[in-house]
Amino acid sequence: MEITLVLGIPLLGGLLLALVGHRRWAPELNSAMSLLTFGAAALLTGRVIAGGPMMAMGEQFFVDSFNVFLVALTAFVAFTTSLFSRRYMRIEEHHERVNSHRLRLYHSMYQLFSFTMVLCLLANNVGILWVALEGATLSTVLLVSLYRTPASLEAAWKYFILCSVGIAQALFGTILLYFAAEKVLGPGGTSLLWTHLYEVRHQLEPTVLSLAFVFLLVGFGTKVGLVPLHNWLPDAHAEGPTPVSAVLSGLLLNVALYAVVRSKVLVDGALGRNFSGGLLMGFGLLSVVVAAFFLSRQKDIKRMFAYSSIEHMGIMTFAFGMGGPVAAFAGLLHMTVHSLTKSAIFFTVGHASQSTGTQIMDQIRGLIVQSPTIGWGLAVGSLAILGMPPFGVFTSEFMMLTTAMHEHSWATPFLLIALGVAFAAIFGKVQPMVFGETTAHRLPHPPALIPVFVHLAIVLMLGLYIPPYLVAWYRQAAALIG
Amino acid sequence: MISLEVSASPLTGSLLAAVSWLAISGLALIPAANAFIARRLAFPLGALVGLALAAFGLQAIWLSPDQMTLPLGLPDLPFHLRVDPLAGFFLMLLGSVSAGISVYAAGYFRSETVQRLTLIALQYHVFLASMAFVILADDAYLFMVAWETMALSSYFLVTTDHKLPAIRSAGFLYLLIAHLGAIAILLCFGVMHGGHGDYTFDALRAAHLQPFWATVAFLLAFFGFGAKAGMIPLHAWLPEAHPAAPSPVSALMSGIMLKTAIYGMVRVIYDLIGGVRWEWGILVLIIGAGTMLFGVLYALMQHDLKRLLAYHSVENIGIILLGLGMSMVFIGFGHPVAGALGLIAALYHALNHAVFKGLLFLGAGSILHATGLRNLNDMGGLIRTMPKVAFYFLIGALAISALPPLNGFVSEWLTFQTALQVPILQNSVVRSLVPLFAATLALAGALTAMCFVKVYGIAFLGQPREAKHPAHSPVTGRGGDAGEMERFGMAWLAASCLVLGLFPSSFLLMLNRICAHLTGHGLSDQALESSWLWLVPTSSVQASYAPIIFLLVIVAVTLLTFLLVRRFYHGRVRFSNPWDCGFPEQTSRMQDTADAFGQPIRHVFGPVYLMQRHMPDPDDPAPRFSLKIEDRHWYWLYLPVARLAEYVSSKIALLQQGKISIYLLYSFFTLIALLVFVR
Amino acid sequence: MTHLPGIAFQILQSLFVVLAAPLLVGWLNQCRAWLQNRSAPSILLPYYTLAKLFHKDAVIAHNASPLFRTTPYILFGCMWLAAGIVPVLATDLPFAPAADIIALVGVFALARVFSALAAMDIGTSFGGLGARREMLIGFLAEPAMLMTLFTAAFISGSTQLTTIVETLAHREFVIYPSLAFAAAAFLMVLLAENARIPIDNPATHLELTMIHEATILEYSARHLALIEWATAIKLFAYMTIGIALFLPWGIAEAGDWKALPLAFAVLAVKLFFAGAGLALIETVLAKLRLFLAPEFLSTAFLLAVLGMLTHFLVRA
Amino acid sequence: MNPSLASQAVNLLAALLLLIAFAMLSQRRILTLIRLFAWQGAALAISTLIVAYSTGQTHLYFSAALTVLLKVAMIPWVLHRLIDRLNVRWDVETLINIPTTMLIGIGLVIFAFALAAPISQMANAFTKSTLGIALASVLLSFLMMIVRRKAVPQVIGFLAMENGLFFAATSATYGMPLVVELGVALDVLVGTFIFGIFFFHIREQFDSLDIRHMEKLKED
Repeated sequence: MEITLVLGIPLLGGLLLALVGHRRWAPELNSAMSLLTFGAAALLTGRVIAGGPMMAMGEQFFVDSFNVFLVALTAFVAFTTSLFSRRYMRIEEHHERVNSHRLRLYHSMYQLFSFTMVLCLLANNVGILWVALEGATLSTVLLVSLYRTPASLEAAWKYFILCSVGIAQALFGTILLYFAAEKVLGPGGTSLLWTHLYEVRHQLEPTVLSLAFVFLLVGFGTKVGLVPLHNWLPDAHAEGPTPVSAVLSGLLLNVALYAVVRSKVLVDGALGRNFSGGLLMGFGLLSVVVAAFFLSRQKDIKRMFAYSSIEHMGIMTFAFGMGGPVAAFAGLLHMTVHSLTKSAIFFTVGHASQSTGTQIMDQIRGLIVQSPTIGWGLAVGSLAILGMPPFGVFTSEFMMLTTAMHEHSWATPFLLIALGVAFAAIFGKVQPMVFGETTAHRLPHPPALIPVFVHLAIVLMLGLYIPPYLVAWYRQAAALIG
Repeated sequence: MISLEVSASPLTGSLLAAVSWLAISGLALIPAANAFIARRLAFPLGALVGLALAAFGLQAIWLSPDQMTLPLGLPDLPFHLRVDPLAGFFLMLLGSVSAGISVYAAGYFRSETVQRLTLIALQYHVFLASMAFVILADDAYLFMVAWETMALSSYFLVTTDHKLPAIRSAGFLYLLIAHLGAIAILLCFGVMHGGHGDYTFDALRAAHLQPFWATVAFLLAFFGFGAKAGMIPLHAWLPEAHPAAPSPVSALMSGIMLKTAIYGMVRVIYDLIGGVRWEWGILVLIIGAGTMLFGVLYALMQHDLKRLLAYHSVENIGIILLGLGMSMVFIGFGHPVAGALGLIAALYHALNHAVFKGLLFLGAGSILHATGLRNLNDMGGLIRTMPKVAFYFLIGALAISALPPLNGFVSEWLTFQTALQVPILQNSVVRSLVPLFAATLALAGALTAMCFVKVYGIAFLGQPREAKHPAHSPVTGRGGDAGEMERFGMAWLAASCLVLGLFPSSFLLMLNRICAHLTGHGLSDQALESSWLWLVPTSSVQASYAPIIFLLVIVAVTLLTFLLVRRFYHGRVRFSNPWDCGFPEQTSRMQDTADAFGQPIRHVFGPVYLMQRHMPDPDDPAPRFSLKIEDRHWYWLYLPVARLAEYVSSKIALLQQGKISIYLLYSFFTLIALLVFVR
Repeated sequence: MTHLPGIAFQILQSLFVVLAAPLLVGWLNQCRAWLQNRSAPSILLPYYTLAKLFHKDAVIAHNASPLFRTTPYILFGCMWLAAGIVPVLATDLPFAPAADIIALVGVFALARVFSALAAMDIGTSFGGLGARREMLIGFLAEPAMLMTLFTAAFISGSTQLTTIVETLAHREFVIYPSLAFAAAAFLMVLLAENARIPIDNPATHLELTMIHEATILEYSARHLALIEWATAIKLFAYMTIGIALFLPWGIAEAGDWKALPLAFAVLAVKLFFAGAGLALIETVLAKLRLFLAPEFLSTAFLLAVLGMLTHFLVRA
Repeated sequence: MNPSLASQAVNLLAALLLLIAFAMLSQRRILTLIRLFAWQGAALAISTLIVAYSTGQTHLYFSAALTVLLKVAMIPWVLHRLIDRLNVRWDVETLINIPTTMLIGIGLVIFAFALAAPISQMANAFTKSTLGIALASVLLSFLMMIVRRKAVPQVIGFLAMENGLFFAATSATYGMPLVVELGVALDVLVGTFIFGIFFFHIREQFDSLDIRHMEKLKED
């Protein structure tokens, strides 16, 4: 029931807004739909906490402790982002960067995007997951090019080509998976269902599965933004409207990573951990280090934070690669805090670039003078994302690092150096934007900053105190991932 | 959980104190009437809390350790709190010194705008609370959280006047180095942990390390905490950041925050790692001596008062490190008693430095408020406009110059006494090495005296150098001397300078208790049973010092002389212009400037500095002499590292050339490579 | 350890030092005059000068601060205190334990700091110049002094001047190489600290060269008298310290009063020769340029450190 | 039809598929490319039919029909219209010259076969070599996307890749579950339309479909 709601509302919203998305009150409708989705997700979460995992629609959809909290998180961030996009898009309209047609496209696609996200998370069928993930690309690609500027078109084109090609590899992986599963489960629908695959994962053919995992990793990894498959990410984040950047960083990457982890668990069953784990750790480490060094060269603010997303995805990938209860816990926690913090940062960044009329960091100065809330939001958000206590990002990084120190001590120097470099880079660029003589102007509409501080407050809380039920929840999920 | 039956215990007490600091900072956020709160209420309350904390700390020194856990933090690592004598001592330091500074701040910040003031009050008390938690923390996670929160809050305080580019860059450098240090500390915890148990300090204590890993942990801790303490070569942030902050904050940072780094060092090296080795001590001695000399030599070159004081903080950290190093050497060679003496000297100096450096920074703040000047070369004759500040500042200056009978002398005296214990060492090289460090300490002491003669003589004595002395302060609009609150704060610290200088033996007992608890050995009984008058480190035959008697005698004879002179000779006095050496046009510009005062030092220690001098050419109508002194460390350490990072990133940037075909190629190769790898 | 005769003796000795100090200066000047074959002034001249100065009216600059006026008394007090610590006639000084050699150096430093501050108080160009040079000499001489004292302290295993002297006086006569180094260093420090040639010339007022004199230019009358007197005491104290450290024989033991006269005689003889020697040095040496002073004193510092090292390496 | 015959037929079609892939790799003329793509789709459809017929997997008929509808009729028609409207006829020069590309392609085929060999052993009755061929054609299309410089051929390459995947799906495993195939088909369709939209946008921005205009976003 709840599952239908969670899936149905955004789909409905998408269709609805495709018709009325250009109206004056479309943004409110958008937020309302997102709110409803969030409510449904909350219900669903409640059900799962109470009654444990559940299936729906003939096993095509399922919820377990791993994906349910991601559903909740996704719905929540989608909702807050829609609140932010309300004001943001109004201001964009006021600056005449978008017209009503594009707004219609935007709103409808926004809903469809969140639909594909939850579909991806809830799908029990690997094929459907694949379809949904490709659908996510399709629904966002036109948003990335919403402004129709040369740069945005280029970004969108790269995004489209690279992600489609990548996802095609994932499809081949899926086929191989099916190929292997069919031998055990026999032909027909069931042999692509996660739930069934898990049960038989020890009997699956190792050679096929290793091949399949490679294809899946390359495919989904492209979407996660693992180096060297990451090249679409900074462009797409920098050129699209900021709400889109926020959901891309905050949700899409998470969901893609979710797919990777799911397939990892499957392959671990067949081949033992160190095969997939090794690959993930390698990709993760590479992403962290490379992204950290990219950071210091950025001129465009959104591009910089896009790279920081790559870095954090690398951290999570590394954590999941290490495996084990603590590392997996850290990975999940990091998923949560990163998507909250990063989306909050993008909210402030969006308003900052609106109030200064540019995304070039050298021209953004003294935000704190013009609008203290934007300034403080950006400063605090960046410090949080840099792993400064008492924010939650530090919590997960602490757990991850301490685990790495005695399980893979060779990796820790690289990680720490990367963290140091990233700190110097990001902080060195954020500080002058926040402080100093201002270049900002008043915004035509008041900025939407409640979402920012709500997110940051949650992250702060997670840094000092993780509620018990959340802990239990993470623990179950971690146990599931192994 | 916090249970009420132990609510009297120092641990709960200090926890409550820290929490109430947080509460005060929360109070400052109340939009309604936060003008009143921030202006009148916040800082005095903070001072009271500080006093309470000091009391609890003092109490904790004499009690056995006490632990508790809070239902916060990581799922399987809740916040652990612990108070033992060492923590108690530092809590007392934090509380008592911050009390004085807060009172001062209450007066000092009056003239700020409400918005800024609210912000300052908030960050200020978060800063205090985080320092308290650093000292209370008993597990790696809480420690790191408090540690970084401390860095963060102080960073925002430093950048209060963020419109000045210099201050921004100072803040950046500060937070960056602090963060790198924190990373090192985190790594150190990881090394100590060694892969079993959790991250409570008890577990870390219990973990047994190979000598190699112990040394690695030591190095990480030493440099991690050293970065915060401002020891070379990681000191570069300190002379930038401390002057940048508002003066009470500078006082907090120099006076207290650096000491938390010392606390961390002692806690980790003596307590958690344990098994101190004498080689470590040698390293600490070398770095300490270097830091000390570097600090004082560069201080002598400064003409910005607060910058000068900041460099002196570097120097004093060096002195503390000397004490620590000696104690490590002695302990490493199996002479815990002498080791205890060294540790006591170090801790005592930490306390002393907190007091007098705080006092000096407050004095500098008052000067800044009254005249708007930071450049010594423009000051002069302030003793006439602000006599009270001049008096307190004099006490501070004498104290930091290690002159008897004030407190600075006592701790340096103890350090010397430690050095004089070397005959008991077996290793003859080390035996002859340690006194050399004592020699450098003597040199540094004398140089400090010279530097503060310069500061006091230039700032307070003589005549105003530039005519731009405003009669009324540009900041407060109040002319002349500092206000009551300010004066009270300074008086508190000045009084503590005297007390620490005059009753050292009672503090010696206190510190001895700490050492006994930390290293298992205290001083000899003969040292302890001597009366409160006498400071006796080892035995009265070897050495003793009685500041009270000293003071009494010196006062007595001086008064006696005075009375005799008065009694037997007439007191006729004529006032006239100073003697002009037959050169009638004496202007105040002819006085020595701060830079001129440093000139002999530049001459003697020329190679130490990186100087750029501009000599005025002979037929220059308005001749100006300009001098720029730079820190060599920039050129051999900081800039190369920055360039390396820049180079690497420029190479990595070649990955991304915008060609979609290339990107596809990446994916392609990744795929192929992985497939090959799998086969 | 404190008992009445002890205290009585303490006071006696310090009074003796204070009163006898100008005599030493007089003797020094006399020797110098002879060596430079001038007709020597009376040996009591310093006393006359002091008396004359005490009778004059004090002239003080308008902008003199209280610090300026109290400094002379503080200086005098410091020196008096020093005179109380140094075992001149006997080692039975109940007050001595209150301040060991480190504190002694501290006292001298205190005096130096105050005189330098006073010099800068009026704000004439000479005052600053003098203060700067004074401190320059000071920061170089102080460590050297401390190191020489440490050498002695290491030998006798104590930093109490009285204890040091007792132990040194009680050993059979052997030349300690370390003590030899220390003695040389100490002599150099003595010359520097007491504004003697080759570092400074107490008899000059040439602004290019003067150091100590520049700091007291503004003083007159009784203030000047006190300062001069304090300087004399300082010289006396330094010489007696040197004597006590390097030729301590004949000094009276704790509490035996019969040895006192002998000790007194011995001291007189020692001072007689020491003064002559000092005068000789001052005559034969030429004054160094100001910037050779650091080299001179760093040599002293090195000698002192060398002495200490030899003590450890040679165990002697 | 007896299995051996069927398998031979399927293998023949597989070979055809691969051949067409090579042809596309070497072909410069866009119209021809589209035609080739259509042929590939036809071959795919036929092979699907055969598999469907000989294994009695009914839903494969459906997917065969889908293939014909989409890949033989619809998409080629759309592309045709597009290039008429945008009049881009030629993809003049490729990044790497054709012969080299062919050599690389042959290398890829060998690699693909080597990779698929162990799996093919366990493959079902009569489609032993098909998996390798499918993988090979996927890689070839990938290569094509890399070397082409105009937007349209890149897209055709992408669609050809989808063909290869479909072929793998149908022949190696008797087709994915229907819902999946539907989804995939939907994505392909939507994707093509979006590509179409893009062509116009790109065209109006850069008045050319040459992707060398789109190399502005980079690190410098």
